[in-house]
Amino acid sequence: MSDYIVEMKHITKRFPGIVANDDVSIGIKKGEIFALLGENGAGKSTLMSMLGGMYEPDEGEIYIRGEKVTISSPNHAAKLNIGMVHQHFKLVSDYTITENIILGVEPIRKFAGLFPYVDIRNANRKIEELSKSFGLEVDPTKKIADLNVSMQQRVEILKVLYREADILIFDEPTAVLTPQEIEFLLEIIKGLRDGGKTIILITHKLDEIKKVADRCAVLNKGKLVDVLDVKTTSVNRMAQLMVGREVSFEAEKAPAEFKEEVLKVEHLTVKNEDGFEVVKDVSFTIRGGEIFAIAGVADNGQVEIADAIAGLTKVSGGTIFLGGKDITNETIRNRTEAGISYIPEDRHSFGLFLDFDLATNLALKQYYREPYSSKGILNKEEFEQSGSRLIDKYDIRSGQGVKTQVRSMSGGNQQKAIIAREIELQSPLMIFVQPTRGVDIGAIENIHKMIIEERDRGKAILLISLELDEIMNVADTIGVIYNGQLQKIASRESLTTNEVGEYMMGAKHE
Amino acid sequence: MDTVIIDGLSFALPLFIMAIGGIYSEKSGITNLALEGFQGFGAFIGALSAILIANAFGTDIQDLFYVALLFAMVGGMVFAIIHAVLCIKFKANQVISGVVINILALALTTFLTTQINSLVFGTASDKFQLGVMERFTISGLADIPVIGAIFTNVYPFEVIIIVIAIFAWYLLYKTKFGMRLRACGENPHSVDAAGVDVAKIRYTAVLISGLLSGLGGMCFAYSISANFSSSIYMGYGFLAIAALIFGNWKIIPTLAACLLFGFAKSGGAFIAQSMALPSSYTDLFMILPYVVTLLLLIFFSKSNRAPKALGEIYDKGKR
Amino acid sequence: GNSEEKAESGKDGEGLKIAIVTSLTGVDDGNFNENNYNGILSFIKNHPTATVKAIKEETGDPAAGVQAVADIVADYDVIVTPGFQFAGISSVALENPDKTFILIDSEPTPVGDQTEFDNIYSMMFAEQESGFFAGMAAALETKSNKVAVVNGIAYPSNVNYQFGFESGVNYANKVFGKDVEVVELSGYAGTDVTGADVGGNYAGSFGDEATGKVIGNALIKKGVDQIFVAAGGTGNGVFTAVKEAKGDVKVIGCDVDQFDDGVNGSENIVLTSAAKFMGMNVEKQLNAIVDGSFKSGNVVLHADTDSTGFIKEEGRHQLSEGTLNKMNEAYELVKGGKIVPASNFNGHTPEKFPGL
Amino acid sequence: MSKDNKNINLRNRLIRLMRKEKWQSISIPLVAIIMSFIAAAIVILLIGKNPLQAFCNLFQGAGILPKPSYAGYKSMLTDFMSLLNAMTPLLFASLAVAVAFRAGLFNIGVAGQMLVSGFFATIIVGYSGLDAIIAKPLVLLIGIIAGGLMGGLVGWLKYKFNINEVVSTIMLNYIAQYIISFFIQMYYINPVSRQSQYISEAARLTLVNVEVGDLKMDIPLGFVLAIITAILIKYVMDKTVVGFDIKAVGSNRNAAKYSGINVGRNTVLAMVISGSLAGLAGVTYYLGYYASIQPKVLSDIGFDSIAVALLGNSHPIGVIFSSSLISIIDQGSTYMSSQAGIRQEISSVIVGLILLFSACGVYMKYKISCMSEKVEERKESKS
Ligand SMILES: Nc1ncnc2c1ncn2[C@@H]1O[C@H](COP(=O)(O)OP(=O)(O)OP(=O)(O)O)[C@@H](O)[C@H]1O
Ligand SMILES: Nc1ncnc2c1ncn2[C@@H]1O[C@H](COP(=O)(O)OP(=O)(O)OP(=O)(O)O)[C@@H](O)[C@H]1O
Ligand SMILES: [Mg+2]
Ligand SMILES: [Mg+2]
Repeated sequence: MSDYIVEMKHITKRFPGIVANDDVSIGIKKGEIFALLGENGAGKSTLMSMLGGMYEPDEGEIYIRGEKVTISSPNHAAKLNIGMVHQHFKLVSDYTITENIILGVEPIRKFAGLFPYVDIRNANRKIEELSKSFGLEVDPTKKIADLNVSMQQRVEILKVLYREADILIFDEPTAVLTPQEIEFLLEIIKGLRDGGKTIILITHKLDEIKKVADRCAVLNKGKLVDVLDVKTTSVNRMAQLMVGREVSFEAEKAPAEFKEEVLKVEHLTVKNEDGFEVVKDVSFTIRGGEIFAIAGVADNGQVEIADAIAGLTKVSGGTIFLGGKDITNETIRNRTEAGISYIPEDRHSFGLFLDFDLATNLALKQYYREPYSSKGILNKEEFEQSGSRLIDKYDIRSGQGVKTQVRSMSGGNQQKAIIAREIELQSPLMIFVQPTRGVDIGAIENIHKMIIEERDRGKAILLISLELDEIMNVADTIGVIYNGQLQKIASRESLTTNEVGEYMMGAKHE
Repeated sequence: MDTVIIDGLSFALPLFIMAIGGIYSEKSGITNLALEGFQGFGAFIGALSAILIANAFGTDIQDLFYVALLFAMVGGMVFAIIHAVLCIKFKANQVISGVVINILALALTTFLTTQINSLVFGTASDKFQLGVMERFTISGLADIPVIGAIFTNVYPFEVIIIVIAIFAWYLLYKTKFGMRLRACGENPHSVDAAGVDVAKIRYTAVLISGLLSGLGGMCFAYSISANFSSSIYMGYGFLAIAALIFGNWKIIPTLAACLLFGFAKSGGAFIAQSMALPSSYTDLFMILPYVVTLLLLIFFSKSNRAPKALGEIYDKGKR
Repeated sequence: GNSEEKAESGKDGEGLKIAIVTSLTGVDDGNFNENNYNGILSFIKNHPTATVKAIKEETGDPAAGVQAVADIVADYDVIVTPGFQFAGISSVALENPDKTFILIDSEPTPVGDQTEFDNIYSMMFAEQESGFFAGMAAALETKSNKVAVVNGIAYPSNVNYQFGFESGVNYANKVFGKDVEVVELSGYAGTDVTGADVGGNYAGSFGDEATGKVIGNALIKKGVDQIFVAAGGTGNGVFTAVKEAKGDVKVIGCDVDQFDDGVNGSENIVLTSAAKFMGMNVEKQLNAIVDGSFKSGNVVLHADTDSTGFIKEEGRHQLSEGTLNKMNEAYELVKGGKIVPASNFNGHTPEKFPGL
Repeated sequence: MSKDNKNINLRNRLIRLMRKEKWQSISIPLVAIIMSFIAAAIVILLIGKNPLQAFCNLFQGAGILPKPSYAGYKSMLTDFMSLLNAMTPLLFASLAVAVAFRAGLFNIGVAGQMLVSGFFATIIVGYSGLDAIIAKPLVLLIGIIAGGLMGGLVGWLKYKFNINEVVSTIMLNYIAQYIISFFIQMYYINPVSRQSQYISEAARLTLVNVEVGDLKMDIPLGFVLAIITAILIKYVMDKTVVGFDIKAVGSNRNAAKYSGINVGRNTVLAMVISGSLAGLAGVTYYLGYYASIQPKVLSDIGFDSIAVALLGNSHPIGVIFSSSLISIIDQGSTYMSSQAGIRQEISSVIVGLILLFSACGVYMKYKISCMSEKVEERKESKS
């Protein structure tokens, strides 16, 4: 009937209190890369989850290869040859790659013609072949726990390919990857398309869309805004459609004015639980008014450096000075008091109490002292007043004001709440780890602005990010980490993106 | 010395099979403190069925112990439905559900035992009297020094338990069901994404734990007193849980833990007897298994790892 | 004193309201409590307007037992309380002079220096006499010449059984030329209420089946083939051990006829039972209340009122003809006071008692 | 037709009433209780007895309703005092469980902690002959300290060695039970009762057989303390930094650590508090409700309290109500059985059912929100 392999017509999906998708109609052609774009909470994941069989639409129809279908389960989706690579990996870290891939479609053999068992050996071989044929080489007997993020993503892709999907949905696949890995992934995606597969790509990164996508749908607050032909649309236009206003990609920033030294890290060494050195003899200093960024591929020790400075991880060697004072063995709270703000990487399990209300979360670093409490007694009124003030000041959006349970807030707003709380501490040192992860471009712009504002107030800022663009955009000084060692420290101006990339891969060092 | 092994085994094995039940449930992500209740209710149904059948068909109750074992498994499984529904469908707190089920099992079975005795059999009794299970000795093997005791005075149920345990091991580690089950306890989202119904697997797992606990309960009923009464609730369910945590949720180490309990228990009684101490001293030897467990845990707990999603309420929508 | 009033409230048993308060095993324990309960039921059969309610106290704590009685006393005319746990009802009895109490197996706790109460009939039994017959039976029937007694806790009544049993064995050894040994496991010696060591095999509890089984197995291993089981619920464990042993081992039941508990496939392990006939005496007292002849007091009942003895009904025992005859002869001697077996506190010992 | 409408209306109103989050902590347990009484009523009907009479007797026996007749020196008041006497340890124990719950810990060891503190208080004060004025406070103090140490040990094992508190408490329960049994049998046995020797009246936390007018009653001194404690716990949990820290650790250990809260110390602290409360339960049980200790027996209260804490939503004030309810059913059961001729065990069945239904509370909450959603929608589509 039509040349669309996937057609979604008048799809509406509601969740308690929100219409996640509001009468959305899109069609996707066989063999194209179709991108979905939209702010946090625009309804992209929800829309695709209905193709993947995680949800069913409240209203509307879905046609696959021209036939009307009701996709009731992921299994059903797989039968329709639809596969979804989720934003949050769905892997069993205790299992091997093979076990993860075959889960749900296990090849069975019979022992003595009677006792069926899962034929792992055969599966291993098959997966090895499969991974080679798509250029996604993996060792199928390795455990997930021993893999880095990008390898884990390969496993997710292999999972889908193993099930012989020809409609592949990628939900924010690049959010956790390094530039090189992103490059590689985009090549693979293109390869898949050229091999005849249909790809749907959800991402916040417009340049990626520009690079690979054929067409692009823009969602805003659950509604379809437009479907664009990527080749003929500018990045700025896309951004504008998505956010509803002009967005600037370059952070505006006055030249830095360095003040006195705030943080001094000397010969820092950190071991992980298994006693393995993940940070090796790292030394650097940060001055007031300086944004010091650590660039590096994920899992190269940068998060451990931040944790060590903030006190969440034990240091096995070296010294940390804050404002000239040795804080190497101080408690976390004493460090906060001494002047450290910390925006952690994992906002759900570290940065926030999802089951507590917003007011409480905003007071998390100060509740134990005046004016939030006196003599050990909490002052709930102060919680609410300060909370309301911060909500206004930082434009944190939540359903029920300070009383909102943080779990129900959108990721972007959760992040804003953390940043607000940490900025309010007015600490001389601020540590930002992945501050813009999974946040839409409108919000990214805001967060960058805030970081630079703090710098201009004379704060020392440690920024850790996997996004090279972000680092090149915001940093004054860049340290590149590889395998737990700082390969290079230099001013932003003296480095090119390419150079940093090479240091990051360990291809170049001093 | 022989008694230590004989009694130790006949205690350790029912405990072991209950612990395996616990492993199934917990490996699938459902905390299971309800083993005690399952074993009690299972034994109740087993004993009741044996009595009813003996009554209806005039069969000698002595010949019905396999029937009793079978129905005990069914009974344990039926009672496990409550835990499964509470934890999986009603999303109740799993620890609480377990405790509640234990309380309910004790109350229900004592109430029903007397009620059924007076209403159905017209006798006033708070227990169901069963026949004893005949023990056997494998003549050749029993003569081997020390190890021979393993083959001496064996309850048939011990053999049944070993066979089932081997099958349970195979099912959990070698089949696709087992693979999915263990994945449910680690990351249910991955199982769900793979198109497998998490709830169904967990239901099955909890029912299996009920089934095995019922079996264990019936074995205890036979080996201790050959009847069913509320004295079956002696905290063995909790002991089984301790054993499986101690065994790091793995079948073989859990067997070791159960044997430790069993031998320490029979050994304690044996030492007290052979040292000719007053019976009060037996109490001091009775703490042996528990103290040893605590001490061993101090050394091993650091590496102990519960299934990652254990006790978490699985909600598709929640990420 | 005021027994007449009581007869009035009972009006010839017309609507006499009886309550029986028991320990946690309840009136359907198939044993001690049930025997008493049956006495009440048999009374009610003859006085159909009388009613009985059975109540149990779950903890076994003496104070809680008294509390349970106090909770319900208002609604009944007669309270029957089997077991030492209820010795403390004397205070309740004093507060409720219009109620009658029948206390079994214990004297009421003294209040001040008052030991007897106008409205309490407390009955105790000469368990040593019943135990004596058990000892005789065991000694006469043993083939291995090794016998034993298993007890629960060394309360006087339990020690009485034990001493009576040992007396009976010694009697058989002496009179009938047997050479039978009473086996004791060293770890299970009992301590009586005065703190004295009385030996024997005491499990330390009346409700510990597992320990009962351990003791049973240990005795069987030592070659014992006749076991007198005076251990309440703990005894179930001994029974199980004997049933599993599948040998020639027999047990002797206690308190009531335990023949039905001895069924083991097509066989029965119960040789006979050493009984004290409580139900009969409870019924006797209830009748006395109804016909106005009730007399309070603390009474010890002996064979002379047929209150102690052993089970000899056809089909309820497995004693040989000869043994039965010898025991019947001895029964007359006990009844006539010619034989006085040792008890916990009667000053005799199993080695030396009148009639030996 | 209109009747149908009315029904729907009523339902809607009910749903709307139940939807209010604030009331849910009360309305949901209430529904659970009502449902379980209905279920119990069906059981009682099935065995051919009158459920209304049975429930009435339950309350009469517990001293909440008057009985038709009373024994000498007894009245509804004395029954009520007995109720409070029995309830006191249960209330303390449930508070102990609730506090641990808040810190994300399951204190299954309440029974063992009770026993240990009861034992020490018994041998140190109970047999000492000290004056009441010193003895009674000392008993409480020993209860708090012994229970607190025992609870603290569990917290420490968890924090220091990662030992699951469920296992360590079960192990410690057994160990306490047997060791204390040994000492009682060896040194403190009363050969007649086969329990520990009765403690002196001066050390006892319940004044027994106090003559008031023409009544003799038991006055549980611990009860007032238990109520004050509950209120105090509520205050500490809701209004203080200490309470905040404990709740934070219970809610998310990582985030707590990140916010600068000492997770280890607060784990131990929560268990110390929980253990102290269990200790208070122990002394009000063994030196209040009873005056001696049965060897080799752990109190049922240890496990019941877990369920009672749940029924009370782990909220100190909720726990007051839930422990009253369970105590009423427990206390009234003897009288119910004596009056209505229903086996006492039915009361345990009722308790079990109440707990079962209240364990479904989360589901009810969810169902209600779904239904109210629908009601809302229908309203919208109408207008
Ligand atoms: N399971 C759920 N229950 C309730 N609300 C939900 C659920 N899933 C999504 N929502 C809501 O639906 C809306 C759309 O969410 P969705 O995940 O589709 O957004 P998104 O466009 O993928 O956002 P992001 O860019 O952050 O990934 C959000 O407002 C979210 O709060
Ligand atoms: N059960 C839920 N109820 C309400 N809102 C939800 C629920 N689950 C998710 N959400 C919201 O849906 C939105 C989309 O979630 P999603 O996980 O895709 O993005 P996110 O929160 O930005 O995560 P990340 O930072 O990892 O990308 C978020 O705003 C999240 O808070
Ligand atoms: Mg999304
Ligand atoms: Mg996102």
